[in-house]
Amino acid sequence: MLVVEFYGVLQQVAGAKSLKLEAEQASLTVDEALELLRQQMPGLAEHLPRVACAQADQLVRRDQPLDPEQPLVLLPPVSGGCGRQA
Amino acid sequence: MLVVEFYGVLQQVAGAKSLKLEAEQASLTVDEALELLRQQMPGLAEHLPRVACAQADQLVRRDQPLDPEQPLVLLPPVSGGCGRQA
Amino acid sequence: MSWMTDNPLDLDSLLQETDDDTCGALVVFAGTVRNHHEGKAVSGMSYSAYKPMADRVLRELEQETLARYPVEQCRIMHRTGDLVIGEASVLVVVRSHHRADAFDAARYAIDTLKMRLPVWKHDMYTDGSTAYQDGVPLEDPPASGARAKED
Amino acid sequence: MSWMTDNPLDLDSLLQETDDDTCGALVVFAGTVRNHHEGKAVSGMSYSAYKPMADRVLRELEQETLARYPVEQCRIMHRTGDLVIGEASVLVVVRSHHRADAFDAARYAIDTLKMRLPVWKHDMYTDGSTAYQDGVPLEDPPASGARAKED
Repeated sequence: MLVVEFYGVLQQVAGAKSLKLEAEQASLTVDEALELLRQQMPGLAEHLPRVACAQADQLVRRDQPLDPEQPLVLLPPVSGGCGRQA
Repeated sequence: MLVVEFYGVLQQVAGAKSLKLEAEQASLTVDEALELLRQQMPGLAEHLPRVACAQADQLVRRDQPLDPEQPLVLLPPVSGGCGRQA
Repeated sequence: MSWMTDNPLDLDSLLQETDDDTCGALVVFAGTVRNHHEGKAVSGMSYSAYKPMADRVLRELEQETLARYPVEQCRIMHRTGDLVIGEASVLVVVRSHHRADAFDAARYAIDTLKMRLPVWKHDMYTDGSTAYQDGVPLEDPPASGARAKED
Repeated sequence: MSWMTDNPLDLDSLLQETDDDTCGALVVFAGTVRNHHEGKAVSGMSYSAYKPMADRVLRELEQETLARYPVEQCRIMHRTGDLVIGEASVLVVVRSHHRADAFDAARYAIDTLKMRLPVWKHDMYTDGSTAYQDGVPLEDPPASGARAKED
């Protein structure tokens, strides 16, 4: 089981701040976890190509194995600072 | 008679904030006034090529006639803002 | 030191933190909430963040800015929570010996922040509607063993 | 509004003066007194000005900056009198819609100020000596009838 956390617009799309992903394998790569997530929540599919993934304070690549003890954090395109151009 | 005012390092060089220039003509150009000043205070001579001249709130060119009612203001190279490069 | 905060940003305290008698130049950049976005009247804005990573990104961006530019001080703070029009969402403070460096460094810091900081803006419009602003996809980290490209 | 002042510069009041809900970007430049100059330890600094012209130069430089760059607000103030280490001698405040414009405009304002403002700096060194800093000769106004070159 893996906890997936949503940020930004993904919270709106998912209708939740997090969910639990049931996985048969003990350890998943990011890609494998996202594929399970897509099956469980098809509404997220269109967002996933532009989403970055993190565990703890670090980004993780799609081909990296996940630490099953830590939430997988899904980060949509960022809009910090001020206006898009300001 | 024309009042000449000094600013910045010129006050140090002239040892005064202003002086009165005795002129035979009623009206002088800036160049003519500076020539009289050079004769009266030779120590200023080396500074004059890099000095700008003003009357009231405007710079005046060397070939312009002076308003005898207003002081001729001598402005050495400026160093506002902060350090030379800061 | 803090980087992400729910409290109003306090420029005076950042100026005190970065006080440096060797510096003759100070540049501050602030991003503030505007009253409009793409033609719609905005009543306020809510910023959310993935804080564990956001704190690290800002701390490292300060260090990177100090390393890339000849500047002596660099502090960056970003606000989260609900902001009203005119409030600052981000502050960048840079101090240097020469003013051109402070301008360059502050610009680098804010430009880079917008590409790296996991923060999301939720516009609240005067008509009652709300919308997440789209943004910049975060770049994947380099493959392990590979080094980040320096540009 | 004032431009040249004998009193400590007050950033907060300039921020209030330039408050503008349409602007998302704020850039502040401050020049501050450093503790050294060309290898000598500085104890303080004294700025003198030819005030009638200096006020006009800053007022016009604000207007010129607003005309040359797409920025909404520009205020410039310069201090005169005796300053201690760390005090601000000059403040430039610019607000705009887009941050790049605010950076460009603030830089233009301070770069141009240093060429045009009739102000002189008198260094006071810790060894008790003092010296006027050399500077930039003011440019003559264009001949009457000729127009100032626009670049």
